[in-house]
Amino acid sequence: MTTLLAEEGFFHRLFFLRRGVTENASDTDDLYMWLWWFCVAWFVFLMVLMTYFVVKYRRRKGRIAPVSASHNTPLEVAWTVIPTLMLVYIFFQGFRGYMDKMVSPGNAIELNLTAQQWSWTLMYPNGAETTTTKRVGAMESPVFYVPGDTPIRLKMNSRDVSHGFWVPDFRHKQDVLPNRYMSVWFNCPSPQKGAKTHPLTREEGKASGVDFFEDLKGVPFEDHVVYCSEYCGDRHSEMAATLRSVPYEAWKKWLSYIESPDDKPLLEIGKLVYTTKCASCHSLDGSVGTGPTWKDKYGFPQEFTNGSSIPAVDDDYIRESILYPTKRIVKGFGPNMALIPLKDRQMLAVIEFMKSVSSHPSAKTRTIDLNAPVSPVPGSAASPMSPAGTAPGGGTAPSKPPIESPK
Amino acid sequence: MSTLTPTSSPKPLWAKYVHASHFRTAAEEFDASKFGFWLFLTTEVLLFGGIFCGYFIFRTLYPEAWREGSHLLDWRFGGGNTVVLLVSSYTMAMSIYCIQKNQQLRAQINLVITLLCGAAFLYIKLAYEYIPKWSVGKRPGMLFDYPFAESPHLPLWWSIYYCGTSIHAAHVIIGMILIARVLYRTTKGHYGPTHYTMVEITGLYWHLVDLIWIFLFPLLYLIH
Amino acid sequence: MAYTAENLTPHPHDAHGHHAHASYLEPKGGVIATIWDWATTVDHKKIGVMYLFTILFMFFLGGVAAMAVRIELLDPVRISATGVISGQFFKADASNINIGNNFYNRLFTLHGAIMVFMVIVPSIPASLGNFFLPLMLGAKDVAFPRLNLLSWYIYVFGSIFAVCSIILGGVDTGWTFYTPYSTTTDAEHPKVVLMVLAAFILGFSSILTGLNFIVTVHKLRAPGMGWFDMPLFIWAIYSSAIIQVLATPVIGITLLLLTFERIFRIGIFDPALGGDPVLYQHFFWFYSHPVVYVMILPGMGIISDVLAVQSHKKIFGYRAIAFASLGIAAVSFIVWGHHMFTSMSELASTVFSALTFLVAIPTAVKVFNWIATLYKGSIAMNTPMLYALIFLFLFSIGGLTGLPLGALSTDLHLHHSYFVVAHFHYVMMGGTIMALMAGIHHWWPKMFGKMYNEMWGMVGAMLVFIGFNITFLSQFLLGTQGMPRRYASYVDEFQFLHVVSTVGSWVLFLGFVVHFFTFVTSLAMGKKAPANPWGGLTLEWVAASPPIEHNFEHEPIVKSGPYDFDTTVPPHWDPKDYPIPAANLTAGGRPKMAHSPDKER
Amino acid sequence: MSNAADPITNPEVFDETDPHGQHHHGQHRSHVIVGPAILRTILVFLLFFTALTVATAQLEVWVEHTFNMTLPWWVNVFVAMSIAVVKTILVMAFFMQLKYDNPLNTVLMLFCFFALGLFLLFTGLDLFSRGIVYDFKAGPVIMGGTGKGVVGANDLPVTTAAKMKFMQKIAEPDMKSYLIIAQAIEHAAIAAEHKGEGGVAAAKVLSAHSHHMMDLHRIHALHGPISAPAAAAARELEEDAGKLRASGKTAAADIVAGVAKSLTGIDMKEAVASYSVEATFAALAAVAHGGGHVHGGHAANSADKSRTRSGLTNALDLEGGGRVVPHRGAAGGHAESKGNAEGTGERH
Repeated sequence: MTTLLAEEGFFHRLFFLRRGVTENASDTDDLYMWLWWFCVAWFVFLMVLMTYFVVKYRRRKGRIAPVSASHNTPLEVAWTVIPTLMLVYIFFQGFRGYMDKMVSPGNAIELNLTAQQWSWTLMYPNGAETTTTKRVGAMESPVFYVPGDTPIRLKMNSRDVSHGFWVPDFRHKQDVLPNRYMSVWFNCPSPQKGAKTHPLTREEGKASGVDFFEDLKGVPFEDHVVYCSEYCGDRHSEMAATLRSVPYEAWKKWLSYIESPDDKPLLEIGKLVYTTKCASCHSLDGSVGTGPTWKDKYGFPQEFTNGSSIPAVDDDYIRESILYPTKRIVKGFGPNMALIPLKDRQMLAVIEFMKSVSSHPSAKTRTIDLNAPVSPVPGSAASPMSPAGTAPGGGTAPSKPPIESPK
Repeated sequence: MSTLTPTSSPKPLWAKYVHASHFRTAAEEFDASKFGFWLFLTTEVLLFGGIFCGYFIFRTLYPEAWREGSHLLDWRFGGGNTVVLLVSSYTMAMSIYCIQKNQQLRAQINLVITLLCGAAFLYIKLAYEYIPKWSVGKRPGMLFDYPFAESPHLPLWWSIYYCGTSIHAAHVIIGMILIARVLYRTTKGHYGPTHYTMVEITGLYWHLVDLIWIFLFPLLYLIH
Repeated sequence: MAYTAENLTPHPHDAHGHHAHASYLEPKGGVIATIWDWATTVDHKKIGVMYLFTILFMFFLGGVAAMAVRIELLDPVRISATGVISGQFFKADASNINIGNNFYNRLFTLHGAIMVFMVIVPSIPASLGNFFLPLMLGAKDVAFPRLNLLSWYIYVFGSIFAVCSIILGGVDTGWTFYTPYSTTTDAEHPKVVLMVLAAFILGFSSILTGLNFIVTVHKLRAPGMGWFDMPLFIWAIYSSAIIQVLATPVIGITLLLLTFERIFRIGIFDPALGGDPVLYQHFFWFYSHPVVYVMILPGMGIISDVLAVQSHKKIFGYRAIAFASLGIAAVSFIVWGHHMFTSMSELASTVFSALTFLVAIPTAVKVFNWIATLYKGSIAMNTPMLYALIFLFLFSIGGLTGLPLGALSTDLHLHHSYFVVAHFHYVMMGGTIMALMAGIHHWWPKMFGKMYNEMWGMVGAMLVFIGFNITFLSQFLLGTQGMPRRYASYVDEFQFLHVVSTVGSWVLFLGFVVHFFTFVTSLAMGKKAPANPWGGLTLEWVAASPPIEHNFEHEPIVKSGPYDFDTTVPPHWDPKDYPIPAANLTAGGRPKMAHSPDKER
Repeated sequence: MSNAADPITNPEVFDETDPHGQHHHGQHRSHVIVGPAILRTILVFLLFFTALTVATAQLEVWVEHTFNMTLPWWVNVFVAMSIAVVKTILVMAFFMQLKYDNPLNTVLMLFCFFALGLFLLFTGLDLFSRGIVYDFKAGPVIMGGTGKGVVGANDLPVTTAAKMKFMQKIAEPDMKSYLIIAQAIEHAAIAAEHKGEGGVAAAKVLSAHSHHMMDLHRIHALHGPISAPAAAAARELEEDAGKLRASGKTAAADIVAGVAKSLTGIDMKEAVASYSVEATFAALAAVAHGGGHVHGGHAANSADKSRTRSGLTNALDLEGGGRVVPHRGAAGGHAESKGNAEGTGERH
């Protein structure tokens, strides 16, 4: 929904320079502009009244203020109730836009974003990390390629202190915390006509480790700057990055370029970790070993020795039982699991692997097949198992995210 | 704001007390002082409110750690301390009564008992709780060194335990100082039926210390 | 006019009876003796004055820090598209950019911490409140004069802690001390702990002051003064005192835990041990949001009084304003979450957003009442009035810009941005500090018995007004355009607005310099002030200016409402100068005299 | 001037002690005297409620043990808290005299508790509703946060680090041999119980001795090598035997002395070789948890004892004459440690 009010008016340009690129962002713009005019109206009304009184009733010699009402119940009730109703309306507008921003469509691609003092790291489905950098403000900062017209959910956490993920163009912001995941989702349109196109500038070509100069020639792109919004120390103001939206197929091509031999897709890393570290105790065929089998674990309810239980084995529980092996022990087993230190990525990989051996629908997230034919409609790239009924653009009807466990 | 106009008359000091002149009557001054102190007590309650909030949050997040933690505490020491404090509260209240009845000696005896109870409380805490626990590594946060923890969040339990009890112990010490002061001034005859504001106020403080413990005891020792 | 004699029992806390009827400013013997007298005084007026000057000094320190911040942002090191390195103020080049950033971070922390903990929170209650609360109640002093002095010393003590941590190199945690950063930065260095303890100690000062005021209001009102005969300034101070007493202990325990966290690593706020950083934010804002109203409520009180007195007009909707104060105080305890919309759960954010809008209602009601008060008044145009109007202007902007911050979806964009910075400066500075200036000018004659130069006062006010708007309107735009707060440098496209803002800050500074000289000249050579220059009806205008040691020759008895301008002749005013229309004359055909014991009503 | 209607001179109009009509006229409210009778009664009530709350807590533990059922968590909380509230009301109303005082103070206190309630409520509202949109937002998911300085030794959780440190400690040869002796005596105690006359008495002495050696405080206090632990232990047992003899329990004394002698015969090399750190740790953990509940650090009630024994006997198999035969290695011990930890687990 875009009202004429906010459509590139003078004030809109004054406040935002350019329109918010995502649908949610332009919703926010509209609400903001509505509020702007609302406030202007009130402010002008009050100030005009004030100035008028001050001039009209200025003190004159020998005249004292005549008797006048010192209160007027109907008036006072009116100016209490009317603003209240307006406030209620504003709240609901804000709430609607908020839920749109917080709940991603089910078919969103999930990418893992890690923050640390003072940089951002985005890991792609194939385990690769970006190598391109660009100057924002004073420092070189990474460029994250994202597919246009595709809902993307970032699963974010911090390695050290609190950070904040803010893309002004998306009008969206979430803190990135060290002790839990936060998420941001967006669906930025493919770069339009007249967008900048590769080839990249000379220095950017140099900065990017691999040379995909030739193959991305002519591919249009749009840059959206990412800021750290939560104060995090010395280089807080240099902790920036760039989200670069390119067409879906160009993105897949780019992925295949940045993939280097040593980072494999999460699933393969997971398989490796499993065979080397876990297979001795955990089976995949349902047979009971020293530890429970992994077959059909993910997404299914689980009981523990301490009497508690969870509706579904989820990322949390898996992480927890890797980090604190004896915290919640699956019913029927002992605290035999030694603490095996895993890297953050290895943990993600193990989770992916457990999903792959589970038949629960929630274990299926949208996966990117680099060799699959390019799908014009982004929504259809979702796996058949993913919850249906979400518009490709997403955002409008809040839909159950894939890892939401059946309650 | 007890102020005295020393004269050589045989009247005891308390009888010669003149209330501050910005109050209309001594009664009003007494009322005001008490009201002011109740306001101060609310701040004390909310100060411990922070600890209780931390307890409430983490108990809900990590119930197993809290269960384990409360089993590592011995209710008999906590219970003993509760009894000690309750008795001291009683003697404190009694001393106020005695002052009101101008039974100076009984008042002093009660105050002494109160002081002794306070000391006993601190002794039990230190000798039977802090020192042994600390020595086997049951310590807060990063200082934790107890090998037999089952829950990874046990250090957090000890953090809450030490914060809560130590801040409470600090209040016990402050209360004892106040009581000692009142005791001294009682021996000098400053307080009597018409003027005992400080005694009353010190009593209120001591009762609050008792109240806090009335909650800390079940929360830390009994609930599991 | 006639007063009935009160029973004069000797004032316990002044050793100099013969001075009892002299001005409280009158020096006691030699210099040393006078200094000693002030240092040990339990007179609320002297304590109020001491507070005023300490706070103004701290305001100066914080202001200097603010100017430095603005200068740094004028032109920080950036690498523009052409690769040219700019920004020579603090940094040589991008290679040692950390040095500059580090310095900047300490600067804005310094500014925030000083302004919040040492200036705005105590500003009005501790200085003007201390001086005028007993006067307006017709009391001789606050309920606990010694406690009052103690709280001043605690304030000084805490400030010394803060200064020590600054001397040791300053802290870079931001005034909010967010964990985990605050628990790890400058590890093994005492300065952060020092600053935290400073805030902790200042909390006690604040608690004692608030406690003192509540008891005073309850117990020491002059005979005949019911709750609804109190000036609205008292209502505001009373409401904010309630918040001070109930909220401050929580920051106490929070900062204590933070100190333990740093020293023993107890881990309550530390993810490494299962603690939670957001829990710290809850602890912190449970105090620090209500305290925002501790800052603004007394300001609102001053404005109510100044508007009524300066326009000789019964305030519109007295009870509405009084209850609005209490309402704001009550609601302030359940809206703190709106500082954390980006880190809280969806449910909590929604609930807090809804509750946040509640605050807007009583606030709006107050503004409407103030403007309605001007209607048909006889409005004097002088510095206090000018500042009151400036307050209405700036505070309205501050309040209205709160709406997009309270609405969730827009807040997700504006949070942690310059928009927030501008918003709270409009409320804190445009609200509280402007009200403080209004109050200082309004009561200056009463406090020091000297008039100030009206013309220069107005000039200063206009400079402040213009400078302030230049400085902070530009920051609204910066925020919406995407400039994050607490940034030492930025992309080029923001520089223009930053330059504008910095230039504005210089105008602002100039305005305060003008005020400084106005005050100094007034103290040095100002002409003697009459007892009731503005024709106010509240009790402080009954006392002489400056007031005597015991405030009043005789205990006044309140006979008229605080704002009954249309029926009452102001104290010390000749009825001839104040012709009351026959319609409002009392039965005896005489104008009613303020606070006189005759029984006609 | 003072006309008849003047409030100050005419108290009918103006009550000087009560300028604002706050108090009821007549006797002043705040100067109430609460007599000793009431105070004593209240004290008795308070002590009674203290006993009650402890009793209920114990009762719940007992119920959970005997009927092996777990009560819902709130039963326990609700009972304890409501009793605490009752006690608070008693103290406030009588000791602090709120009952007789100016009602303003009561209102004040209630308001304060209300504020505290809001604090807990809204903080909880956030922390307990994090996962409502995405499960992965709830709960702590990764260690670290503030990085190296904070996380326990080599990036492990603090608790794990402490455990490993301890396991390394009890793996030291001196410590090993020390524990082996303790376990041997413990086993001898078990054996002794089945010997005829005097067996039980001997068992008591022996197991007390072994537990004494097992005492966590002692183990923590251990520094440097213990010279000839076997000999030392034997000496102490001899003394115990001497005591028994003195008290006329010759049969028991003989058994103890026998054990003492056999101790010196233990083949330490073999013993150490077949020693299982895990099993010992599990056993000590059982002692610690059992003891923690009843009293600091010592094994006390029989449940704990038996659990201790199971751990010990499986770690080390003693045959007559105190000759140590390598029995089961780490694996067995490992399996056992599971059993123990489960055992301790179910007690909670």
